[in-house]
Amino acid sequence: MTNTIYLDNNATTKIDEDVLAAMLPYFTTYYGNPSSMHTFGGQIGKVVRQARSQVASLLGAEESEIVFTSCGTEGDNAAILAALKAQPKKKHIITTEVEHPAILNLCRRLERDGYTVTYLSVNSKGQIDFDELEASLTGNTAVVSVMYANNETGVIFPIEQIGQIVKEYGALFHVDAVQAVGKIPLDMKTSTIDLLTLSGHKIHAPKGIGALYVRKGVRFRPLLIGGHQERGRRGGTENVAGIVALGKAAELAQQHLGSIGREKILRDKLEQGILAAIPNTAVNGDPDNRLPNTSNIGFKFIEGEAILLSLDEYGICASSGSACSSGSLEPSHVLRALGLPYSVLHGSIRFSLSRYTTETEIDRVLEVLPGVIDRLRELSPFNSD
Amino acid sequence: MTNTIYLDNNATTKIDEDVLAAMLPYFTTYYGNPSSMHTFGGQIGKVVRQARSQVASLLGAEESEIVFTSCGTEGDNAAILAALKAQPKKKHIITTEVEHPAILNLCRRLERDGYTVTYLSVNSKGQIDFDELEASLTGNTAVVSVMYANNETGVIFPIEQIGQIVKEYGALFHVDAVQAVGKIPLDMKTSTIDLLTLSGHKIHAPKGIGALYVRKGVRFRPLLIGGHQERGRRGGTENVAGIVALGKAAELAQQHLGSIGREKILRDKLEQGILAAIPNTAVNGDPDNRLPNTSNIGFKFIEGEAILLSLDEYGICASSGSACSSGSLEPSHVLRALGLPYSVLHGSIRFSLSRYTTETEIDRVLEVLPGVIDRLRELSPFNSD
Amino acid sequence: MWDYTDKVMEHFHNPRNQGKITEKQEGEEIVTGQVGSIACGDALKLHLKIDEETQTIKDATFQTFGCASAIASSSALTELLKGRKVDEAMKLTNKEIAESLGGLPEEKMHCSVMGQEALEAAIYTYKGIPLDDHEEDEGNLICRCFGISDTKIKRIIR
Ligand SMILES: Cc1ncc(COP(=O)(O)O)c(C=O)c1O
Ligand SMILES: Cc1ncc(COP(=O)(O)O)c(C=O)c1O
Ligand code: FES
Ligand code: FES
Repeated sequence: MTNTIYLDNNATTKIDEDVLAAMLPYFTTYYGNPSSMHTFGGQIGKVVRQARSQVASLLGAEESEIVFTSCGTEGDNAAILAALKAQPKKKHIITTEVEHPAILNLCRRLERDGYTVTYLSVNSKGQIDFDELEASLTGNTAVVSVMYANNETGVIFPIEQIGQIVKEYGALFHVDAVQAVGKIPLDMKTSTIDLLTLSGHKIHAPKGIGALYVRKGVRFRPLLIGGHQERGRRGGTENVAGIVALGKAAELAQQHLGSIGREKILRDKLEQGILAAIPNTAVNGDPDNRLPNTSNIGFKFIEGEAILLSLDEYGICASSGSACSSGSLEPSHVLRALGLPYSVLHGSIRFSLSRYTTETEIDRVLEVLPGVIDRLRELSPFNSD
Repeated sequence: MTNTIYLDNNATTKIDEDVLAAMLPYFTTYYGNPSSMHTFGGQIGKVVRQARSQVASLLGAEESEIVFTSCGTEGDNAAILAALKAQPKKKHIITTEVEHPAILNLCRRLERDGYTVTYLSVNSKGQIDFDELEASLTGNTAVVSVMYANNETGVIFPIEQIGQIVKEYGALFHVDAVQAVGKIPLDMKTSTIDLLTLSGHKIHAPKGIGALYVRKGVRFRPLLIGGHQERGRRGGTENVAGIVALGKAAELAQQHLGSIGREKILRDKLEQGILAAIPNTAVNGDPDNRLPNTSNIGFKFIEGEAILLSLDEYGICASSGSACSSGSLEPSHVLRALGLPYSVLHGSIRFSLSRYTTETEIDRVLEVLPGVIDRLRELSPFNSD
Repeated sequence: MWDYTDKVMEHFHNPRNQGKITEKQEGEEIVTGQVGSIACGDALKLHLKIDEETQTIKDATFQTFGCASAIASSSALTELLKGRKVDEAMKLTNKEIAESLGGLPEEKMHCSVMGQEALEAAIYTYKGIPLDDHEEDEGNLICRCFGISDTKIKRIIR
C-alpha cells in the first residue's frame, strides 16, 4: 500500500507516541484495580487522580467535575438522560438538526418515550437562529443540547451566547464538544455550560475512553449503575490505561492549542488550492466560524463515495459525512440541513487535519485531486449540462 | 516494594503479553475508524470481525450474537434494560441477593421507577432455592438475572436448571458470567441463556472492554444510542484495540480451560494449608460447587481490612468482599446473605488465583499468613473469650 | 484504598500498649471501658490504671477488633492518655486522636470516635456514673457499631 495520507482526523486520530508510552505500564505492570485494599491496586488511584486533573485543566474545570466514560456517545447519552432524570417534571428537549447521531438518535428514542424534542434548524452557514431558540424555550424545557463544533463542516456555534439564553429559562445546557476539545480553548470557569462531552480518540488518545464534565451543583444520575467508581457517577472498573492516556492526551492538547495556527495554514492551503484548481467546487458551511482543521468541500456533479474510493487508491483518507452515517446510503443529514443544492449534496468531502499533517501531504493531495475529480466528472451524465 | 504476589484475580487481572502484542498495532499504526470509506479504516473491520468470532467461539455462540461493550457493568445494565424494553408490559424482575452491584444497584433504581424486584435468598452454601424461584415467577416476570459464579465466594449456580424453570414462565434469562468466563466451559448452543455478560479485564484483557451475548431472536434495544456500530446495538466508535485484545484473550482463555486443573490444585493447597495451620478458620460458601481459582476464608475474631493491610506489607494482594464494596464500611452483602456468624463475617478474605499464580507464591503466603493472623488475634478483645 | 498517613500505618504495624493490665499496686485502680461489638465489626476495650491519690492515668492499654485505623487510633489513644490527670483525659476529643495520627480519612473518623467513647466509658465507670445510650442520635447510621450517625460525626469532626 502507498503511504497513507490521513486527512480523516474528525473520524478518529492516531494515538500520540507519548500517550502510548504513558498508558503502557498500566497493562502488564501496574494492572491493579484502584478500588483494592492493597498498595498494588491502591497506588493506581493516584494516577487516575492525576489524569482527572489533566483533563480538568484542559477544560478549566475542577477535578471533581470530571467523570470518565467509555466514549463520546456514552457521554452524550449520559448527559441528556441525567438532565432529564434531574428534572422529572420537564418533558421538553431542544437540540439542533445537525447534531451527531449520539444526540439525534437518542432524542428520537426519547420522543417515543413521551418527550417533546425541538430540532433547531440551521441556515446555509450552519448557524441556528436565536429567535427560534428563544421561541422554543419554555419552563418545560429540561435541557438544551448544542454541539460546540460540527464534525462534518467544522462550523462553531456561538455557545456562550446560546448558553446565556438557555440560562434565562432555567434549562440545563449540554454541549457536545467532541470536535471542539483540543481545537479551540475552553474555560468552564467562565462558561454557561452545565454538561460537556468529550471523546479521547478525537484528541490522540485511544478509542474506548472519554469524559463528561458535570458542573458542580448540577444533579447527576449515572447512566451505568454499579459500584462506587467515579464517586457513584459511572459504575464499572475504571479503564485505568485509557484514563491515563486521556490525561496525557489532554495535557498535550493543551500545549498544542498554542500552535493550532499551523494546522489552519495547511487547511487553508489545501482549501484554496482545491478551489483554484478545480471548477464547480465550494466550501460547505461557514468559512469564518470554523474549526481550524476542517474543510468540507462540495464537488458538483459527482458522488462522494466514488471520490473517496478514488482517493483511496492514492492512500488519501478523507470522508463524506460522519463515519457513523457513512455506512448508510443517505446523504449526510448535516449537509441536507444546510439546504445545499442536490448537485453538491452528494459530492461533498470532508478533509480533517491533525498536528501530524505535513505540508508534503497537502501538496500531494493537491497534485492528485484534480485528476480524480476530472475523471469522475467525465463519467457523469450531469457534467455536460 | 517486595515482589507482588497477586491473589486478587477476581478483582482484575494482568494483561497477557500475547494480548498486549495483539492490540498494540491498533494504537499508532492501524488507528483508523472501521466505519470509514477508505482502506486504512475499512481494513479494521476485518480484525473486529475476527475478534468477534474468537469471543463467539469461547461461548459456543454465533458472531452475530456478540455485542462489544465497555465493561461488565455496561453489559449487565444493557441486558436488564433491554429485556425490560423488549417486554414493556411486564414489570417484574427476579434476581438474587448475592449479585454484583451492577445488577443489584440497577434493580434498586428500577424499583423506584415502578418495577417490582424479587431478590432470591441463598442458603449457607450460597445456593438459591428452586421452590422460591418457581413461587416468584409469574407471567409478569420480564427477566430473571442470576450470576453464573459469585465473585466473592466463587459459588457456581446451577444455571441450566434455573434456566429450564425460567423458560417455562416465558421470562428472559440473563446471566452475569463475568467471573465464570474462562474458568468454566460455556456453550450457548445447548444453553437456556438469552443474555450473558462478560468483562475483558477478568480474563487478561484490558479494562474498558467487555461483551454481551444476545441470543439470536431476542429483541434488543441499545443502552448507548448513537451511530450504526455493532449493527445498531451499541453506539460509539468501536474500541478497536480493546476488541482485538478481548478476542485474543478469549482465544487464550479457551486454550487455558484445558489446564485449569492446575489452578485448582494450587488453590486447594493454599486452602488446606491455611485450614491446617490456623485455628478458627473456615471456608465460606460451597466448597464443592466453586470456581477452581477462588477461596474465601473466614478468620474468626479479627477484621478483614487489618488482615489485608498486614498482608500488603509482604506484597500479598487479596481482598475482602468485592473491590466495589471495599470502599464502604459495610461487611460484604454476599457474606451476609450466607448468614455467616458475626465472628466470621468481618474477617473474611478472598484469595483468587490466575494462570500466572505459582506454587512458590502459594508457599510464601502459607509461610506468612499464620503470623499475621496471630498478631491481629493478639490485639483482639474477643480472642481470649 | 484508604489514604492512611504513615503515622497510621506505623501505629497499625507496631501498636503501643496492647493487651490487658493485670498488675497494680496499692492505691491504684484498674478500669475498663468497652464499646462496640463483634456484630458491628469494630470493638474496643480500653484498660486504664489510675493512681487514686493523684488522679493520674499511670498506664493505658487496649484490645481492638477493627480496621487498621481503629487499631492505630486505639494505640495512639493509649499514648495520649499516659500521665494525664483523669479530668484532663475527660476532655480528650476524637479529633485530637486523629490529629496525633496526622489525620484520618473522613469515612474513618468514627474509628477515632470509638476511642473517645471507650475512654468516656472507662472514666464513667471509674467515677461510678451510669453510661447512657446514644439513642437520641438521628441521621443516617454510618457506623452501625455504635449507632453513630452522620450528623453526630459531622458535629464531632467540626
Ligand atoms: C460478577 C461480576 N459482575 C459484574 C462485574 C462488573 O464488571 P466491570 O468491573 O467490568 O464493570 C464484576 C467485576 O467487577 C463481577 O465480578
Ligand atoms: C460531534 C460528535 N459527537 C459525538 C461523537 C461520538 O463519539 P464516540 O465515537 O467517541 O462515541 C462524535 C464522533 O464520532 C462526534 O464527532
Ligand atoms: S447507486 Fe450505489 S449507493 Fe445508490
Ligand atoms: S472502626 Fe474502622 S471502620 Fe469502623
